[in-house]
Amino acid sequence: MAKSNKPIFWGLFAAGGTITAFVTPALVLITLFAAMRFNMDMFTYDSIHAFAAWWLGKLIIFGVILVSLWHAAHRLRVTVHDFGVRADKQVAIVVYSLAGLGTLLTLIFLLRI
Amino acid sequence: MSELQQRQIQLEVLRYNPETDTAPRYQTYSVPCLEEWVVLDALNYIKDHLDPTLSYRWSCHMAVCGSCGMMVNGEPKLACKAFIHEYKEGQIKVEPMANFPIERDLVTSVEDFITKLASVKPYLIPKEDKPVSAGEFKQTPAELKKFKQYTLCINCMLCYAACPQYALVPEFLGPAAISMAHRYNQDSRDGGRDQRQEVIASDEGVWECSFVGACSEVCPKHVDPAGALQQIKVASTIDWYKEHLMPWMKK
Amino acid sequence: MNSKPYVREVSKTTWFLSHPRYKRYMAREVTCIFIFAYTFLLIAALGALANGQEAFDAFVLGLGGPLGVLFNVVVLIATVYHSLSWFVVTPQAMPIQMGEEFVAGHIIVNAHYGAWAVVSLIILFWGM
Amino acid sequence: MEIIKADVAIVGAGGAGLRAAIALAEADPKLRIALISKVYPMRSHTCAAEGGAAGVIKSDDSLDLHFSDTVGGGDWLSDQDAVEYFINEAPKELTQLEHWGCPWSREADGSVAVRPFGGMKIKRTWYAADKSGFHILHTLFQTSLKYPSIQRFDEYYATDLLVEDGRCQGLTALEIRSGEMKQFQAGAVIIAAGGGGKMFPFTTNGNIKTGDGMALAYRAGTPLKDMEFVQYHPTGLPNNGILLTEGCRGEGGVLFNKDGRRYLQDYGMGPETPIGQPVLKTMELGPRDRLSQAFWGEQKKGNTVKTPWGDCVLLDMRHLGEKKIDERLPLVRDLCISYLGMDPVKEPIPIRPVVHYMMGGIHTDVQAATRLPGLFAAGECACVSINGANRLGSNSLTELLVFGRRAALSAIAHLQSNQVPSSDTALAAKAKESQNRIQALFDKSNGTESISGLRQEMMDTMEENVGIYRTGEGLAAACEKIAELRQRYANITLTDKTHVYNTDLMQALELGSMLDCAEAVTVGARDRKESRGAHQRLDFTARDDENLLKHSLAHYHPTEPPRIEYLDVVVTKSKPGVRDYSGAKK
Repeated sequence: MAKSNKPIFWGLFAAGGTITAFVTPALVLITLFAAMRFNMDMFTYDSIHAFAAWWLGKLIIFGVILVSLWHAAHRLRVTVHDFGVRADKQVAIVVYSLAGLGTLLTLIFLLRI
Repeated sequence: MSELQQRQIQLEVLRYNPETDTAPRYQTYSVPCLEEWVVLDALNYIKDHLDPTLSYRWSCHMAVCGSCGMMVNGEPKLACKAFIHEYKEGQIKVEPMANFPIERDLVTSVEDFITKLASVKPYLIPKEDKPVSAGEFKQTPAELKKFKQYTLCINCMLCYAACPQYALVPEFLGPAAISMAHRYNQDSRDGGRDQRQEVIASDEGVWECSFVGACSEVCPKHVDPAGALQQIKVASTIDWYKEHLMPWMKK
Repeated sequence: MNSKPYVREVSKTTWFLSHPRYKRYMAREVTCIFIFAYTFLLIAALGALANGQEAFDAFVLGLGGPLGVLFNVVVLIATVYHSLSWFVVTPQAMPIQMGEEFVAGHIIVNAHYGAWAVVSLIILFWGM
Repeated sequence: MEIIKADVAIVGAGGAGLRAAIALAEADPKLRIALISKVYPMRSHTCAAEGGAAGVIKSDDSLDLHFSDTVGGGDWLSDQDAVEYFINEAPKELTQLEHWGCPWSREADGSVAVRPFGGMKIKRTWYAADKSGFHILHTLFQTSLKYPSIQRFDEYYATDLLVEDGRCQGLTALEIRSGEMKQFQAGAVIIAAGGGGKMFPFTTNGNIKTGDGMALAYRAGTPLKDMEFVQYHPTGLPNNGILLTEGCRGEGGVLFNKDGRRYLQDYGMGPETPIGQPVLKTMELGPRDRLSQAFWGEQKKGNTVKTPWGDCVLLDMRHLGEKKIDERLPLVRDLCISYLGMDPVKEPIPIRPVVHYMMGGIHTDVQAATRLPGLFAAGECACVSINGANRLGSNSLTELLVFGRRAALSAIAHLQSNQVPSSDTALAAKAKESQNRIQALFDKSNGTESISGLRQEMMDTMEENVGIYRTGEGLAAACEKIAELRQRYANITLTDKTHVYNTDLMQALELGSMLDCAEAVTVGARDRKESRGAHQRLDFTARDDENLLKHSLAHYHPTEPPRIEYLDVVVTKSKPGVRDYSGAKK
């Protein structure tokens, strides 16, 4: 038996699980309020743009999205297995590619802001 | 102290004899149970009075030898700690431990677990050599407490019967074997973690675990194997990042 | 050899229906689908943000409507379930020993709930 | 029949068997060791021992004190040369176990902690909370996994020893999983198969404690020693006999009768000591035989508490407080709550004496050698004897280690004497005999006796006549009854004629072992016309050192009761004296 390489992904999964547990419900509340037009002053271009244009804001956004993606991707890989799909390698390629794509897009978008 | 209450219970037992059966079948026995009895007492009643051919393992009758693990109404239990008074219905279903091959009636095959337990080097690999004549290794109560709960495993294998990942991937080392490795890793006298990592940090080791947590829920001795596995994952991940991203940190 | 062990097959696709604790586990695991989807929503928002005010306003407008609201409500339920199920197991994964005794699990869990509330309030305050 | 060759075969994989196996593997990695047990090692009954293991380690203690406590506790029936060896080896063995990882409870400075036990002048019991035997067993089992030369044969039931040319050269054993008989050929055999408490109905012993190892040696012609000495543990749960460790009293628990009186003061163990301040070797810290006898006295006086499970006295631990009970006696609390529905933190626990341990067993010398060359024995199945007429609590766990290792060393010495094994055909013929004996059980279809029925009659007889106090009349009746049961045993019926995990067959064989042992117990007891330690006769109330400072040796006969021979006790430095457990001693 050899030591596994799973720690790469599991590390991101665990970090993502923790970060999403703390921040995602509140973020969803904000987008929910925005969707409900609960308060027209929130989720405005100016406020968000200001945050995203700030270097630390960029870093925070990138960090949150990065670990959320990889958390979800890794757990999805396990879940697909739990549902009986016995194609772990292929599933891993798909879900990690999705996460990679999301990461790349985030990077591009952030650099353009 | 009140008089002892008695109640007639229908015990539905899964039976299988490889010499006469092609597949397991249920057999129901009507047993006059005292309320203070455990399911094992009911099985012993059957064995002595109704059907001497029923086979099951048991010994201590005090939840420490780990022989009598079985499924009681679908839940992994020690038969000697499954109290009749907790089953309000008139019927109790008793089956051999899930996830293990049935050898005969309620007797399952133990070999897979024993092999896996042995593979994790579940013994002290001393950090330093010390002859017996030099006396004991010192260990403070706090150092003892750090690993103590993991020493309480009685190898009853109920955690394997509860673990769906073991059911789906039989190569998985499983809860009890890995938490026993953790027990030694956490022991202040031990220096064998690196040797054990080769086995427990493999794909068939902790990484097959998805933290269902069922093992810890069913453990009759309140060991927390699920916790041990997560702690190993955290430590192994830190190892990996140190090794690959900060190679200069390597010893 | 008379021995002929009988192996009971476990369904690879429906095993989790056999016990409530497995269902709770699967519910926890599928929250990742919603987190995945929601994160892509955030990425889309970021893309709109990068494309200027017009694009961003259009994005926010698109969020509205029953479908958008429904999506957010479902994701909210899933993420809250994720948070609860994540925090409740932290004492197992990260036990804290102080002196001889381990810190009681419920204290660690409650500390997480407290921190969660603070973080959530900060985010909401910032978002408002 | 498959033949398995080994240098040493060990029967029993509990504390003593595992310790022997490790000692062999460490002494010479080339030795082939066959470790044979009817259960997986961690199921062995060593796991149920709670209180701890005695060994001199603290500076206020001394080997001499351990010696005198043990010899006095055993009512001078212990062989003092054996005790001497035992107390010397004890600290080394317990330290060795610590080096193998045993989670002994600790003092604040990190040294091993000791607790008081009954009949001890000073605290010397090493403990791992109240699961000491469990931790010892698992430490040994797990350590044994290090040695590839230890080949385990789990769930093999030893049926007969192979004795040829006056030497033990192996054994036959039934693989329970397949029902197939195997022949083990070995240069030496060590029996470490535990006691036979299950011949009594009310016992702390597990289901597997059926005296198989004792019967194995006994039937092969080597005698059983001091079988009449059966220890009642004073504190068992009244409904199912679950043990509440002597540690309960060691930590300060006290015993009350129905009037709230600390009745032990009425049985020569007073004066009453203040609650919360136990005094060693006094009151509740008296030895087990005296405490159990005191219970009997209270019962006769009508001072016991009536419960649905019979007469009880009360064990009160409430003053220890929840914290101490949870730290030192967690299993005891769990057992009381689970099996009796009572919490020792909140209420006194009803208890009564329960059959716990057999001081007697296979006769061995101080080297753990039996009279049959090539056969060695250790642990509860053996009688060295260090325990004499009454074992002190926490000496037995240590005994497993000391004499388990000793048996291994003696076996090696025996191998080195390079005796030529008997011919294969001769041994195979012996093995065939054993196989035929088992086959006969399958072939017979007209048996009239039920296994569980005979077992019940045996248990009832033992309970009624061979209890804490015995009479000549009762013992004579018991001898007659057991002889009758042995005859009727020839007529038992196997309901189950299949081969895989045939537990009906196991029970039949175990019943045979128990009946053989029970007869040695009853005959030994009938013929010992004195009161000593755990053997108390209402018709011979005094100890008779003039005639009976002797071990009894029971010699097997297939159809007759055993012949009893007597052997002088080895006395080196402690002449028989008065056992004083009153506060007035010194």
